[in-house]
Amino acid sequence: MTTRVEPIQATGGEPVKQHRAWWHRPDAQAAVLVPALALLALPLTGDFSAWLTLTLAGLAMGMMLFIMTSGFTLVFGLMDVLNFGHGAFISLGAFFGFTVLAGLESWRLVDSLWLNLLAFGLAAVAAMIACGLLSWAFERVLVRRVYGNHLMQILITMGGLIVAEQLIYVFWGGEDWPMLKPAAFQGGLQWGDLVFEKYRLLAVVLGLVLFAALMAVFKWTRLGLLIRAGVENREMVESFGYNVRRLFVLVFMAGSALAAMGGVMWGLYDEVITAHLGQSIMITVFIVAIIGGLGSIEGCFIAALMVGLLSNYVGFLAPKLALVSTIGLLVVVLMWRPQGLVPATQGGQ
Amino acid sequence: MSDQTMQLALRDVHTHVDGYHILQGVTFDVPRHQVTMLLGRNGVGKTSTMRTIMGLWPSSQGEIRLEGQPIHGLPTMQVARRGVSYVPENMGIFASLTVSENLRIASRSQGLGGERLDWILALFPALQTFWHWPAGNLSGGQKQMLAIARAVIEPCDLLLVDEPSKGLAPSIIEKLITAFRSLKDERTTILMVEQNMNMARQLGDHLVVMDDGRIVHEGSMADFAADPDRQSELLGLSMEAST
Amino acid sequence: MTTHTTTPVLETRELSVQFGGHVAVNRVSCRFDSGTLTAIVGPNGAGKTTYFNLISGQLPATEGEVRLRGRVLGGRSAAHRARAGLGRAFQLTQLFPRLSVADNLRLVVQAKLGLGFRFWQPASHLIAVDREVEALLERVDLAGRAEVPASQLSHGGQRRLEVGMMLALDPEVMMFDEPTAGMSLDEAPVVLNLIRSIKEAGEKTILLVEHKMDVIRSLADRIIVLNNGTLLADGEPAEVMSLPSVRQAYLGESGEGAT
Amino acid sequence: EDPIKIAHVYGKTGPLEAYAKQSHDGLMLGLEYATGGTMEVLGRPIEVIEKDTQLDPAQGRSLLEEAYADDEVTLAIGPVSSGVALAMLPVAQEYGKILMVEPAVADSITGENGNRYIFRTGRNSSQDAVANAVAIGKPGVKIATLAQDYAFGRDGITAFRNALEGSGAEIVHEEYVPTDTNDFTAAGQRIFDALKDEDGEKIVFFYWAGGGNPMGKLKAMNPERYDIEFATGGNILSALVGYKPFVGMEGATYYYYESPDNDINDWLVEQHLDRFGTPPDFFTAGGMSAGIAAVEALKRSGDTDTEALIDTMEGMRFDTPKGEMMFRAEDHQALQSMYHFRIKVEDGVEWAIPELVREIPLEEMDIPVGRDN
Amino acid sequence: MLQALRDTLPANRWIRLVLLAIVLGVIFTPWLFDGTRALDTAARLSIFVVLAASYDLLLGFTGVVSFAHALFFGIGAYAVAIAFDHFAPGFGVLLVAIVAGLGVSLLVAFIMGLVSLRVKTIFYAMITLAVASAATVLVSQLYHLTGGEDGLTYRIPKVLTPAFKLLDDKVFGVRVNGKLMNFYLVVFSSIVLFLIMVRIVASPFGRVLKALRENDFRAQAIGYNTLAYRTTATLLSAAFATLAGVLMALWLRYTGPESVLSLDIMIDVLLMVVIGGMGTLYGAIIGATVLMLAQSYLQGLMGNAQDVIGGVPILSELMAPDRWLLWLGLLFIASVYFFPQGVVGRFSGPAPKEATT
Ligand SMILES: Nc1ncnc2c1ncn2[C@@H]1O[C@H](COP(=O)(O)OP(=O)(O)OP(=O)(O)O)[C@@H](O)[C@H]1O
Ligand SMILES: Nc1ncnc2c1ncn2[C@@H]1O[C@H](COP(=O)(O)OP(=O)(O)OP(=O)(O)O)[C@@H](O)[C@H]1O
Ligand SMILES: [Mg+2]
Ligand SMILES: [Mg+2]
Repeated sequence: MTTRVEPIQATGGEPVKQHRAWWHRPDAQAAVLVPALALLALPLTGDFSAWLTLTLAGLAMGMMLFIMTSGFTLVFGLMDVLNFGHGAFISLGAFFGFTVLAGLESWRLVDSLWLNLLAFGLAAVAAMIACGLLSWAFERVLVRRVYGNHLMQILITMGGLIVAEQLIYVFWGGEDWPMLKPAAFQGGLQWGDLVFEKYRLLAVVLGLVLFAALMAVFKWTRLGLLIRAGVENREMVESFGYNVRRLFVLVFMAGSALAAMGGVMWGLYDEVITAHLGQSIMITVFIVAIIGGLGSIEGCFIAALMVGLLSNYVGFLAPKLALVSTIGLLVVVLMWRPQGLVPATQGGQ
Repeated sequence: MSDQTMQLALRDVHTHVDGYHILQGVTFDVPRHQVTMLLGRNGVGKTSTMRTIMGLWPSSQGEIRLEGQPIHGLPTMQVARRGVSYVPENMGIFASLTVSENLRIASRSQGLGGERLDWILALFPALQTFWHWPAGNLSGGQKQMLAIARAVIEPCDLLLVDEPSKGLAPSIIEKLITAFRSLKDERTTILMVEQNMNMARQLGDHLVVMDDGRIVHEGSMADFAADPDRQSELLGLSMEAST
Repeated sequence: MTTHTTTPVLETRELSVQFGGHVAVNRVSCRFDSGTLTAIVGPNGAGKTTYFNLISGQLPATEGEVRLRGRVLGGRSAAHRARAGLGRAFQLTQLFPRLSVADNLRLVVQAKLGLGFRFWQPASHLIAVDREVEALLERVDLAGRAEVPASQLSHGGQRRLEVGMMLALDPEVMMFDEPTAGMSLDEAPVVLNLIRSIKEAGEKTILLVEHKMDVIRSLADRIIVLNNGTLLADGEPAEVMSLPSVRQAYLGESGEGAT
Repeated sequence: EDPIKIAHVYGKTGPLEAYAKQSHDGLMLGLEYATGGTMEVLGRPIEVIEKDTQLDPAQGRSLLEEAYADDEVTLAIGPVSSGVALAMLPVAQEYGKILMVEPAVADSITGENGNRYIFRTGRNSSQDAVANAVAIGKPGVKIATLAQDYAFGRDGITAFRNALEGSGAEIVHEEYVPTDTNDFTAAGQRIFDALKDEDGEKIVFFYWAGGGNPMGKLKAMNPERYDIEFATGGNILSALVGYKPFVGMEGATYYYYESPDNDINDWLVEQHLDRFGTPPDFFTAGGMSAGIAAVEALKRSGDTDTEALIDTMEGMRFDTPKGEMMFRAEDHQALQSMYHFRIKVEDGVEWAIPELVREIPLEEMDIPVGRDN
Repeated sequence: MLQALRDTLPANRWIRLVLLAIVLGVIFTPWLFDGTRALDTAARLSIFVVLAASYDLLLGFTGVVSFAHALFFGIGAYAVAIAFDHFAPGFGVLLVAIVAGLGVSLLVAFIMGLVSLRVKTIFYAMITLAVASAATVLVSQLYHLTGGEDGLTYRIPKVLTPAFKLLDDKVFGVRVNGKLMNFYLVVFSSIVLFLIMVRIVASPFGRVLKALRENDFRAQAIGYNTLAYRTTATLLSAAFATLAGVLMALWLRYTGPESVLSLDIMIDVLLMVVIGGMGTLYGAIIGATVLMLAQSYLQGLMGNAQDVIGGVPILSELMAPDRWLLWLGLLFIASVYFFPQGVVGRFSGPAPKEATT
């Protein structure tokens, strides 16, 4: 019988480093894809000003998609709730915004950037508050019962979506309502052959602000941590003395408020709103959220920009393929990273 | 009178879960600044007692007093805010959060650091090694260490621990015993469920034995340890035989 | 007692796995013979469970190989290895929680007999399966709870079922990962006696991870010690346990530890 | 007396709810007008049975069967959606009863998929396309088209191209985009690239159904920098609000309540304002035409027998809010006037007004014959 | 067969009675109920039972959430539709169409099965949602073949149409014509397909599927090749859905995106399975019945209710027949509230097994 003995290594000591150079981080790698995509499209497009027009418009469209998707991603990433009702809050947001803007018609039409902005801002804020409050009820009555069960979440929020849409019919009627942009945001800015829709500028500013704000909240506060922990093991977080209930409600309300803001943005972009606006945009929202990694804000942002850019490039180069471009992107990304561009959690079992 | 010396007192506590009557009148005391051991066979309701105290399961009858104040019926977070810490049987690790995030959640202050953290890391050096790792990837024993570390990162008045030694290597168990001793020296009251009789004997001051959802014995650990007949009557085997 | 000239039942050669920068199992080479019970000990996080995972195919190795009766298993799946005769009882109980205790066992027996891809015959006609399951229930002392959903068993009952599922597979190599963790004084012996009887039958190759020294002393023919993923020592129980390095790494200063 | 039953089978609920309501209101007004308010014809009361297809062709089909077989209606009217209509066509043939299609537009309803029991008071896609071609097709005009990439869009543009032949106008670019497109930057860029170096009048013709608002989005790309103008067909009032930025835009529409000049339309506008507080809309006129056609056919044949009705209706001319219509004998499509308009904006009117430039009478439009019964 | 039924039928006597009543009700519809609508509802009910049960095979037995199940239904229906649109309708053509439809379905299912193994369940659910929506757009773009949004209307073999008279006299007041033949072709085919699924679920294979749903990891560790089982289950479920699509195409004599491919259909099926009870198979019968009756008759009932309520402003608006979808939405919510395990799951566990000891 042989007995081998080898020297002991201490178990303690320095933390084991995981490879952490920036180019190894999944979010950095994903972020590089955006300029890469744009550069790839340049020679294909040929014409520089056309390329620039498409690129700027695509980025701005991406920002708008981000605004609409962020709430969905937030709620899923933090609370693990798949909220199909998100579409309902997009619709409701658009309708609340529409109602407020209709009351502020004179401010909307007047030739003053500040009054225009004020009208828009009031409409957006009102819509966010209204949807936030409604979502409080939505959470209490529907979502609360189905934490932790995706299938039931899908069903019950889908029911909520249908009911909300029908209530829009009851209160606003089934017509297509025109929702025109404030005067200052109609038309485009022009430099030579390049044009850039003014309204998209607004989307860019809002999208960036929103992104920065969300990142700040999660990097600098413990909120995100607590909620993620609460999803995994709610009893345990309560055992540390936190009110998980309230945290969840707050996040849900925030997510719906973001949906409402997205709804107002989208309503004004399309200039027509209908009760099923939210439902029709939901597939795109889903795709962006999945590409981004279901739950990661950075991923969602990058994915939104890529979807915006890609659909413009493909629409220009090969319109026939525009239909499959986003789904193609989805497939390619998932083959590369089955968890999406920026996996929401890098651990788990 | 007893309120003066008793940190926690349970009186005829009943708990029902999913229609099962699990606790059927549990009555015992947890003396202040001592270690109380809750022993018993598998499935007699030890964990259920802990959960009921924490407010994770509502009691259907009876009363639970902490420092003389009733806490039955309070939500878990309220119980926690009164200075009760809990290490559950299944450890309750947040698998997708890193080790440091797991600890950060448990600590009240914004940052992590200070003497207490150093003390904990000295106790469980593995935690330092895997500081930035998702806790789900830790080994079974490492998870147990993290669960205990989390419960004691903030000083607490009453610590509830459910089977801390489960799955730990002997060397770590030894460290654990030291750790619980020093916690006791800091005047923390401890209520502990254990299957490791050696550890129970070394740590315990007070002893409670359960069977079938009821308390069948309460007394001092020293007396019990000296009475092998009583041990095999209550636990099915004498404590010596298990070493 | 181990003669290295014949082919061992199970062998690992330079088996390694890395997670990020961390080497969890580091070039472990070991041979296991039929009819022996090898205890694997080591501090928490030493890589015992990971070593099992590499052998049974739950994890792919970054380097090295696993051989079963001399055949390299390479990239074979866990399912394939189970069919080839590597059985496993997990440290964290893995059951089919909403199925009955008997169904849990039936599934394993059915797997062993290779009956899964039958679409047409009613499953309740598999008399042979039922008979085997009855015997198993007796062995793990769960006969009275056969129709209860597995999730409703107490912790001890679930651990016994976990072991029972491995027995049902009747594999050549049996790996137990802390089978008695969390079991009370009166329940643990049921499982330990079961392991002892298998060992005494002398047909199986048993690997056992345990922290309880008394258990190891009474059951093991041989101990291997893992520390930080490397093989620290390998030999007869008394000999290994007396090594100072092992005592320091594993048992703690007082040597005996608080077992 | 037994009532004469008419079924209105249409997509009452679902995304086209607004159209459905207009169509039904129009139908009821049409019946009322044609019977002089008595709601009786041939001495028997008219009973209208409503059935909701929920925009599901399968439902539509089974409801129509129910109407013919169980309710024993004399004829049926509807539906809104072309898909539902196409599914319903064979049922009419099977039961040997008339289905008057209103307002579904697919050409093939009175074309290859139709049968001799199918009549249509509504316009078909070709009529829309041809009318627009007549309105904007002048010599020297260079046109790019934007349409959805599916049957409706492609067929419409084909009809439009055919109708432009000989007018001197020329299509220089056809752009098709997926039905659910909502960012039109790429399409706009391609269209502008194709048009910008052309001489003469440059027009983008939009042939579009449903949401997406391509015109507003292309407008935001400043087409005026290349002197590009837009043209499109008409729409319902709430959609006309979106036409406000396009003052001066021309096109041809099926109906706008100020365009027709006849007594029936005056009655309709007056009654509608009176009862609903709003002027009649795009689909109201069609619904009314269907109601009038049904009553006229019954009156003139004096019988509820299907064959008699078909005989009467083939080639029948009847007055509607859109002036005189005629069921073409070959394919049972009602030929009708369309209206060439130019957009103007007026204070106090919520929507942009498609001011009448000229009525395009039915003789002027050469609508391809769909089938020969 | 009887043994399979005995092993799987819900234990609760009332549920069994209800199931029996539904089956008899469907079979004797021509005699029990008047009118074409009842016949149509019964035929579509049987088809949807097959579709929902095949979805349950996937969802309830393997735990895979897919929104693309209607795709297979659509492939079956379109295979028949395209065949009958291009060739003279006959049973030979039908057979070729069925084989072709199954081929395409199985290929698609196989590819999707491979994807499902690579990504997490919830990702898969949402990917299938995207795929399903792309499929409808694809159908509209390939309008030369599929008829686009408008769908295809076609003739079916003459023996299945009302024009074909089998007997000149009525049998107990019912006309025996091709339509009745078609009805029974649909109903009996559905029953046979359903019984085949019952057998599969009661087989050792069915048992493994349950194990996969419970603990995939464990199933692998005892030697089941989970990949092969999942894929087989996906393929089986796709095949049954395809056959249901074939029956739909035969019954409707029209195939279009709204009636066989739309997301609405998918959601209806999902709801049927959930209302009835996932993983019970028989739940499909109850769920499909509830939903089909609601779709066919709810509007009428609401109209009556509105007449009763009359002038109450908001309430009567909510009761308006046009708002029936609202009540359907509430049905979704109620089903999750009150029957999280479905009707069958709620009122009865699985049938008692033979005692083991
Ligand atoms: N969620 C539950 N639903 C129903 N019964 C339960 C549940 N959890 C536990 N039980 C039952 O309650 C009884 C007491 O369980 P408990 O976990 O408190 O025992 P314990 O003394 O902690 O046992 P162990 O030593 O095995 O941890 C057991 O019989 C168990 O089967
Ligand atoms: N999937 C994984 N990803 C990253 N690290 C892992 C993973 N699995 C295990 N580890 C690490 O590998 C090391 C060995 O773990 P293992 O579970 O094998 O320990 P063990 O010897 O079984 O310990 P214990 O006695 O506590 O169960 C641990 O440090 C653990 O953190
Ligand atoms: Mg316990
Ligand atoms: Mg381990």
